[in-house]
Amino acid sequence: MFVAAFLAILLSMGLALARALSGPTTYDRIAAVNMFGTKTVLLIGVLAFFSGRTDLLDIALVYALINFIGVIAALKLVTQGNFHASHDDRSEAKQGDAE
Amino acid sequence: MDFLIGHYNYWIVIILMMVGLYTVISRGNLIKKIIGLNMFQVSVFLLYISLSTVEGGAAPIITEGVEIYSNPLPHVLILTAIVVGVATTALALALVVRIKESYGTIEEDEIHKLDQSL
Amino acid sequence: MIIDIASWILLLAGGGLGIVGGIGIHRFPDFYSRLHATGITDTLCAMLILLGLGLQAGWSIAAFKLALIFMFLFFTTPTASHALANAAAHSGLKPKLSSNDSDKQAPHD
Amino acid sequence: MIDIIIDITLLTFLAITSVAILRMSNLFAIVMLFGVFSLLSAGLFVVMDAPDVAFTEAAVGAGISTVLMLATLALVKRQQKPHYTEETPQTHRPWLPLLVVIVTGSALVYGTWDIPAFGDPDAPAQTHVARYYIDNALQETGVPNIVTAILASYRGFDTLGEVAVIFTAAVAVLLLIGGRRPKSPATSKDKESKIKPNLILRVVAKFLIPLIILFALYVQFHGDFGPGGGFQAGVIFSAAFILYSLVFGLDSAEKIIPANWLRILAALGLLIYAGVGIASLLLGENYLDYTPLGSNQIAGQHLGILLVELGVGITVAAAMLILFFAFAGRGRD
Repeated sequence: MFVAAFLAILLSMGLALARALSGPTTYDRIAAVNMFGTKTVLLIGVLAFFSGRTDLLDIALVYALINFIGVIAALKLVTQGNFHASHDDRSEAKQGDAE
Repeated sequence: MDFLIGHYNYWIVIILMMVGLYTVISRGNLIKKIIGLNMFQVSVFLLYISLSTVEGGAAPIITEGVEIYSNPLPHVLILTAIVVGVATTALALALVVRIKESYGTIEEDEIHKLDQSL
Repeated sequence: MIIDIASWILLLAGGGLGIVGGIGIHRFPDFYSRLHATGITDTLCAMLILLGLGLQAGWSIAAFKLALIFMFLFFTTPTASHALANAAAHSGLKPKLSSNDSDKQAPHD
Repeated sequence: MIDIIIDITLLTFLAITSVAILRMSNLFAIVMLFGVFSLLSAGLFVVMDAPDVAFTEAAVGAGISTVLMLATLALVKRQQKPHYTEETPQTHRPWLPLLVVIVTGSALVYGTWDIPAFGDPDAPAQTHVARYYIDNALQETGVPNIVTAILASYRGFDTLGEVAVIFTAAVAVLLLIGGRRPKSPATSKDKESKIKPNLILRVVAKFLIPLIILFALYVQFHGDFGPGGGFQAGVIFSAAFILYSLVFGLDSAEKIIPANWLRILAALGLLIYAGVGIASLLLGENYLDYTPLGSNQIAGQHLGILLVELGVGITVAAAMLILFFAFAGRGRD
């Protein structure tokens, strides 16, 4: 039964990867990468129970956290154009992005 | 078939290594070069970990009733290498930032042109 | 035994939803509908699979960790989707409303 | 059988991703795909029974290095048109590099014919020093996680060197791009409150950050018994502050951890590590031999490993934060 879960997760990982590769907009890529990360978390979770080593859940936990940070960082770059958040830069970056 | 499965890891590692190398030597963008270096690095990590795997083995944390463990030594080497890798990558990225600030570009050929025009 | 069957059903349902979400993100025509496909199925898929695993774990430290992962995903996945949609809307990316709209509105790429 | 399938599928994804990275010219997409690349390789490390490595790669590859690369993109694209949208067309001739790569690759593939198959228990790599570690690590150090035992005790000297490298890299990055501190904190604070930050993001971040820090402490001190240790904990700890800085702005993050504290902490961790070595020297043993630190060998080793891991954790956390703040704060004036 784990096998079915593995295959399903791998399949959806593949589909998300395809979107991340082709995604016409930046946001598509970020969404696909986020989904890919969630699927990795699940894959590791299922793997932990499949192999009976529940230590591996720690790794899934780290993934769940770090993936979020990566997405937020990517969003911050796309929307604000910098990592130190000051208002002028934000509007300037937006104009730049709109080109 | 057994040979294929038994060596698939190494072949993919070689593909990754070569893609990384090709990125480094054929692309002019400095950030892309750094990413190529990183891919090369990850392929080496994968090679080490592939070598450390033992069939039917468990993660090298001693537990009751487990006899076969995978080889812990490559894990140690790669674990530290990953963190050192990110530190050195950061150094390379910092250099790119400085290059951008002094040359105004991060394309290798444009930097060469600017150097020659001095 | 019943718990086993229940956990299998949950795992299968989660896996099925994962595939549905994957097909959604692959096939839908524009960013917002794709986000709709992933944002919703992803959360439920993760919840079902983690619940299924939780039933296997019983009351143990593993179940606690699963609950933590569950909680993180439960908060972070919708937050990330929301932030993404928000950012996309603010940057001027328009949803594709009719079929003859092309993808040219994309501000990036 | 299923783990072989997962292994092969993930490896194939990895190869596809790498080729896509090579062919793509949008730098932002490349960095996002590189995040996927790290996720995939970390998944592979889990499949190949290396949880500690997967832990590190997960935290570092998908988190810190993606964030650092994005920060670099933000700096590099300034002034001109956004640089991450376009790359100038290729002017190099691709044939010579391609030839070099194909020849090297074929030579390497030829070499794999002599490598023992994946997972072969009789491979030379498994039969020499690894056996010793697996058989004796628990008796000699009292630490069930063999990776931690080797990292902090058997190969303590090596790890000291690695920590010194991380410290040095942080110092070098500071020298290169660390300058240009903010000049008027008051005005920047006003500006910051004007931005309408995403409310949901703020609330979720406020809720997550303490949990991340708690989890980092768990990873730090549970590293003897399960996957984890100083390197991983340090990275996770810094990730918490990076999240804070991303959501609430760099200035508020620097108010919590001032930059000069970070510098002191980075040095302190390395000093703790080296100090443990000197303590064991003074107690009449070799450098970094922890046995005399406790009443018996196990206790001494345990204390030594704990202290050394603590030093590693402090230095790594501080160094990663120094790196992030240097990149994020660059160009702010």
